[in-house]
Amino acid sequence: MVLTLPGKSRSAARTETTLRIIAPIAVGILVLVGWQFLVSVIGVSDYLLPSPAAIVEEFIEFFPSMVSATLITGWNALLGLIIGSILGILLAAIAAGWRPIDHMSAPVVASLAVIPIVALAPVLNSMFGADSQFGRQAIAGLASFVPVFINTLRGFRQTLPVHRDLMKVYAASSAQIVRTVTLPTAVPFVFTGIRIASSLAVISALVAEYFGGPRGGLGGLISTSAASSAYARAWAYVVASIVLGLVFFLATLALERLATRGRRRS
Amino acid sequence: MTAENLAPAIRRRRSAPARELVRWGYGVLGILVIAAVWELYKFLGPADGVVIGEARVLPRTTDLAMPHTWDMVTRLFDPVSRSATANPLWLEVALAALVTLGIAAVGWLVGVVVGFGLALIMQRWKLAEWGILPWVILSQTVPLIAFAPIVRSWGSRVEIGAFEWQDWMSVAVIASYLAFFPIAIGALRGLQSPDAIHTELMHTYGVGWWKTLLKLRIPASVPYLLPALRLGAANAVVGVVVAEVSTGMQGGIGRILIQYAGQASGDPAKAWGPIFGSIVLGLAAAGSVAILGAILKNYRRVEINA
Amino acid sequence: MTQVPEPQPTDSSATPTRSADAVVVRGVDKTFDTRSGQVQALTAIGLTVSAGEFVSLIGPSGCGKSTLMRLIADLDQPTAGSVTVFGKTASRARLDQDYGIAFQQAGLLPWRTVAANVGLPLELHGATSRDRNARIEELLDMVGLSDFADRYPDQLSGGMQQRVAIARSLAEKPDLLLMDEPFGALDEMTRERMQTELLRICAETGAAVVFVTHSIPEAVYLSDRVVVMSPRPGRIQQIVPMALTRDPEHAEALREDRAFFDGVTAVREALHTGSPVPTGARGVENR
Amino acid sequence: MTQVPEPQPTDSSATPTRSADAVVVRGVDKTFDTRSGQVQALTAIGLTVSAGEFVSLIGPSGCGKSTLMRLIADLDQPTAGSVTVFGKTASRARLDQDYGIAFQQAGLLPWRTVAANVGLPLELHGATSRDRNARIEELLDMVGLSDFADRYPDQLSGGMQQRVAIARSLAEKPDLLLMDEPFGALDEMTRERMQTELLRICAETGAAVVFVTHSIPEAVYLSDRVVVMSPRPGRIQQIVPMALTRDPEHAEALREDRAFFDGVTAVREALHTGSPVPTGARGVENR
Amino acid sequence: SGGPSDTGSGSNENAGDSLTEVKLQLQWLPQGQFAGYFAALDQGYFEDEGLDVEIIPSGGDIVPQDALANGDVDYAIAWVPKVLGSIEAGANVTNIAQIFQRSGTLQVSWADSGIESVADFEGKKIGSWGFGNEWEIFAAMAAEGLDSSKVEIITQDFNMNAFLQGDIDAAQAMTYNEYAQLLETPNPETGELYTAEDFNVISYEDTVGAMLQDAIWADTEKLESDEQYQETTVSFLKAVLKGWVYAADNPEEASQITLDAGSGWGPSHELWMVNETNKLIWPAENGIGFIDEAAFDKTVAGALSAVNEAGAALITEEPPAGVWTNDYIQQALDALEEEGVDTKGQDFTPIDVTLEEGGN
Ligand SMILES: Nc1ncnc2c1ncn2[C@@H]1O[C@H](COP(=O)(O)OP(=O)(O)OP(=O)(O)O)[C@@H](O)[C@H]1O
Ligand SMILES: Nc1ncnc2c1ncn2[C@@H]1O[C@H](COP(=O)(O)OP(=O)(O)OP(=O)(O)O)[C@@H](O)[C@H]1O
Ligand SMILES: [Mg+2]
Ligand SMILES: [Mg+2]
Repeated sequence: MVLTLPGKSRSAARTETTLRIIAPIAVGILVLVGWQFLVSVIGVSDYLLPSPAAIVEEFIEFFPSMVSATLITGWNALLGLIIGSILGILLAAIAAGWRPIDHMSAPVVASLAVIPIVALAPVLNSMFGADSQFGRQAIAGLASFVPVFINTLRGFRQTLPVHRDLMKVYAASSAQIVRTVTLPTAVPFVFTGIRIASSLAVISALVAEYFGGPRGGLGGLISTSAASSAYARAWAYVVASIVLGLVFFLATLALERLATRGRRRS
Repeated sequence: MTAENLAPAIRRRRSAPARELVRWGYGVLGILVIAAVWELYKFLGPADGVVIGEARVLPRTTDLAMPHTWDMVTRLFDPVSRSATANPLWLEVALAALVTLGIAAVGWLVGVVVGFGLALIMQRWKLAEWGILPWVILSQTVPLIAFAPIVRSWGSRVEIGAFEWQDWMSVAVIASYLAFFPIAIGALRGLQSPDAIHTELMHTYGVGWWKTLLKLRIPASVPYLLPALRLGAANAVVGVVVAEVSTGMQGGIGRILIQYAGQASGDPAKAWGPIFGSIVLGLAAAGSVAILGAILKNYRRVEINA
Repeated sequence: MTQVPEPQPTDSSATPTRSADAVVVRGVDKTFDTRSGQVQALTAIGLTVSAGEFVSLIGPSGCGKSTLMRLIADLDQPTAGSVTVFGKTASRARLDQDYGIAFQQAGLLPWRTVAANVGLPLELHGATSRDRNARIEELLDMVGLSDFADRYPDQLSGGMQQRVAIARSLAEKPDLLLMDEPFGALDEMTRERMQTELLRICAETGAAVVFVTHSIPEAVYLSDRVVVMSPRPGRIQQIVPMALTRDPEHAEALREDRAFFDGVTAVREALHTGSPVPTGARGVENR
Repeated sequence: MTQVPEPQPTDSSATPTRSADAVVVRGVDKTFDTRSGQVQALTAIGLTVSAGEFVSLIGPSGCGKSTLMRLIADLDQPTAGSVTVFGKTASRARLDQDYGIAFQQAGLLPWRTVAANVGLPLELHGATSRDRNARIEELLDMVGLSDFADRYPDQLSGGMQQRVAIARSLAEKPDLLLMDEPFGALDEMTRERMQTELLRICAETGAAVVFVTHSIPEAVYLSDRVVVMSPRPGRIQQIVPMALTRDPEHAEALREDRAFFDGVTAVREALHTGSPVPTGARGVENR
Repeated sequence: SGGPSDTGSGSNENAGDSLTEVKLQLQWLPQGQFAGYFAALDQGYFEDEGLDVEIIPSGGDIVPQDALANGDVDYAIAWVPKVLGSIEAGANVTNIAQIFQRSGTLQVSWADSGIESVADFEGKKIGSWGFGNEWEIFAAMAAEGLDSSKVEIITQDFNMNAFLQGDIDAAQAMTYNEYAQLLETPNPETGELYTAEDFNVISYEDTVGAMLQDAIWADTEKLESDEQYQETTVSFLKAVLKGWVYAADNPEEASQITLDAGSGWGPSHELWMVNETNKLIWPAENGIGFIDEAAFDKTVAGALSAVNEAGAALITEEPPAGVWTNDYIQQALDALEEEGVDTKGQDFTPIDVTLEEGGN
């Protein structure tokens, strides 16, 4: 059994911080080296599994197209994330205030949570037009909606009884209660939902590109490159999409941290 | 402090049926409301939707874009095609859904094994947690669809003795890729959930990591694990459908999804059959984890919001 | 503690209402509807708390102490009987902010600084920011936390948080303080210090106090009268007047006074009336 | 309580080790490395607990009571000095299961029934299921919970849970019980009942007890000796021998005894030596 | 080495006992486009040649030539331009039979849209499926001085809704599939199905961009070194060609065969597909499957000129020699000739197919 003691010395703390950064990098480098080794020494066909070096090469060669594709997909994901989050928060607020809405939305939300994006893509393209990015944004929005809704609803239910009593004691108006207690309590939950939604938004926006609409995004270019067996280029676009996903994740993580700062023990 | 402790248990047992009924009632009402809104909008909305600036913010209302809800439902009971031997659509969808469900179950199991294994490693060694966890999180930003052909191709090389890699296995692998993530995270949180008081108790009993794992950490992880397993099941279904589309595997719901989408110009309602099918499928998969929850109910006496 | 009027040894539940009385509870019953049936939490409660008087409620868990306090605070309504606070209905008194309240958990808002927590009621009732700041300073000074105005609750110890909560309950200079086990979460030494401070604050403000506690020494040390309650259903078992002469200069010495121990013994015996003192015999616990 | 040996009024930290002594702590220092520097939790602690003796540790929050107990239990290692338990190292004693331990929270495993919780240590150490069941029955009988063997912890009140935890700590018939504020979370009445029961159990089993508490009356009522500690850094302020003649027949009467109040006063005064008794003066709280 | 089966009876010896296993990778789901292969399977032509053929369908992301290059399969059906890209990326595959002699790609616009040639694409929304199906468009546009900066390329999904609803001005359509989908759709204004008069149709076959489509590809290295594979190749091609002859002679039966093989289309659509596919194959001037060097060079030229929206060219240099060979198809054709099979289909006449609503 590993007994981790709660207290740590300053030097130990510093070592921990360093290790926390070094360990994942080390794992990453190990994988990359192993990968390169597989390709260049063992000789796994470079054709199917391009070497990291080849990917980097392609990444540099097609850098302008990487950037523009990332921007297109990123914009779709961002818009979807924002719209989905706003809808999620609003609907959660309504559901929190009125139970029947909560019950009524349950099957719809559950369905949205399990529906494969590919199933909706063609239908949404028909409904909203294949010539605009809206279909993808809608898909990213739907994907974001679910976690934001669920977490926000939970957040609205977290108000402590003692806080509720306190507000009643102060004869606070409902607007005051929402402003001083309900919203601040829910905020960390909302941001947790948004963080979870961020990765989903990117992936969904990207996958939706496989199913029609204007070209130029990451998903379309991954498929085009792969279809002409330009696997190194396809991987380079995959790398770009990972970077995009990471940016979304880190940005929303930072937001979440910001929203919960100064209340570790709330 | 005392009576309240007992209350939740009693509450659950006593009025469960009545409350369930009300819940279901509202649920059905919710679906009806959606259908009504759909039809109402279809009736009132402009054929080309509502366009603000460049963006069409509300959909088109043509039969092509928004078939009537009753058409979607009745289409389910019509034969798939004019062919003499054609099954009704719902049967075709159901058969495909079963295939998909089977593969999803395999993918889910693999995801459980991998996810739980990773969680164990991460729990055992802090260094492993620091090294692996960021990559586990990062893995979810990787568009899995990009890997479908590669997985299939790698798989097709696996041939050990009488064992030969099948296409559905590639699909299951991709499903497990989606399923393992929530399970790894949930299991890790669960394995780390015991209070210091409990781990120290085990320490005073002088038992090692394995016994602590068996008697304390694994049972304590159940409340965290169950929602993770449920999420994993839903993800596995999504993964199978995506991978079926992407690898062109036959027999599953992903396949008929694109097939019927291809016929949506002339038969718009048909495309909704597999969509409904995949929703039911996802709900069934997630729901079957609830059975597991019922079996393990004694391990969930402390319910957790995960 | 010199301003505190002498405790009234009569059973005041029978005395007629005077508007000078801080709290008058008459013939109050409280029944909760729960999913598993009705719970009779309080029966036939009668109690009068004079202005400036310090009254403690004590009794085993589940006897209805908190319920009674919540009725006075208008956080719940009695099933039968009436509650008046300074001659008004409990509801009117709540809207008029006639009382301040503190709970077992400090119940601070974790996203607000100490100062902002203390100022919350003032803010909600539209005090100007200038008045507010002056009052906050005064209150923090009173509870000895001036240096911590800009800290967040999670940066404070339990005792300090509780002092913030008490400062908050005093923000609007109420003539009545309601406190539900405010020191329950503190260790004995901090608790003793808080008790002494509470007495000082009461002496300064002249507020009446209804104080819920589980601790006999605490009740004895603080109160003019101790209301001993018994459970199932919650009733007032006995009201024990305390005969301690309080003198701020020697507040601590009191705790080792003969009269103090006598008070403790009296309350103990009142508590055990009805529910016999266990003598090591095994008994199924009251739940 | 007749089997309990007489308390030893000498300061036992200087007495030579005998293997008959339950715990011998000699010259123990404990320093914690924290992010904000080193914390000296204990300095120069010397303490001997004889077999069968009941020793309480009392002192303000942060004085190192829990730390000392954790050193005895081998949950932490001293920075300097030595801890022996029944003449062995603390680590050996832990592996030999020479002691049972109970914490402030009962710490029951929520997915195990009462019986399975009590049987946990036996199960872990490979007792046959028959032996186990017999012992569980015996233990539950001892704490008066035979009827609740198949319940789950969440179906019990706090006091009952704590009794299960005590039964669990007794499972392997340890000669030493370590208890860290085991009754801290209970209400005063339940607490008194549990104290009485604990004394009875100790008398039955003849185990020595190291008992951490915040409550002076509790320490006085239970102990042969009360170790009063003072903080910053944690030291033994004074060891106060109790001179109560215990008699199970009149265990309750004791609480109203003159000698009891004298004990309380003695411990209070020992506690306040060094850290002057606050008299309403504002002081920044110890954290 | 010569073909393994100079006579019909020679191949019969193999039948029954030890069949050679062969995997064929299609480039899409089972459907009339691949009627010949399924017919060969159904009619036992493969078995006659001593082959046990498994036909592997494809879906979204499976690239047939990659499956072949990776050794997952023995032969693959794929469009020539897509494979040219893969060859430049390192795939070592050879075109051994050009089944489709003509391009079946159309760009369809509304009759009143004024889009009558590729030059009219400028400033319009042009649909394409992507996945490598777009190169004919880019090549044809390149010839007109257009590129993706002058037209908006929109990815079409699996149906024609985007076009029907006006999201796309001109949609990519195969004669044998998507064009039929249009003709199976009721016109909401009249309630009748759309007819050919409603649309303008640009056939890439008539443009510079025309490229060779369905061809059978084999593993180059094995072709060079593996005699067994060479023999198998000829036998395989023989059976395939017989399958296509069967499809030309019996379109109804052939369409039923693909339906049974798992095509999800309705019978009328399936029959239309078989019939239109036949039109792309027959008549075959030099015999079915024979690779016309000029047509191949034209495809290469188009592939060199086409640049997609990411600025990537399909290929940057001429493909290596040996990217195609008529050696095996010639042997197969000769052998069939000997058996008296008509491999040119000079007098092929398509049938008339009436499409039903929804393709059902
Ligand atoms: N909101 C409620 N709904 C149902 N029953 C309640 C409610 N509040 C209190 N009760 C019940 O009323 C009785 C009295 O509860 P109350 O909280 O007033 O006791 P208490 O004396 O404050 O106990 P403690 O000392 O544990 O705080 C208990 O049996 C409790 O279960
Ligand atoms: N693991 C640890 N790491 C760092 N400091 C610690 C650790 N454990 C205890 N301390 C410090 O050692 C001192 C003594 O702590 P300890 O918990 O023993 O006090 P205590 O007397 O049990 O207090 P309480 O009555 O609040 O339980 C405190 O200052 C505490 O902050
Ligand atoms: Mg209470
Ligand atoms: Mg402690």
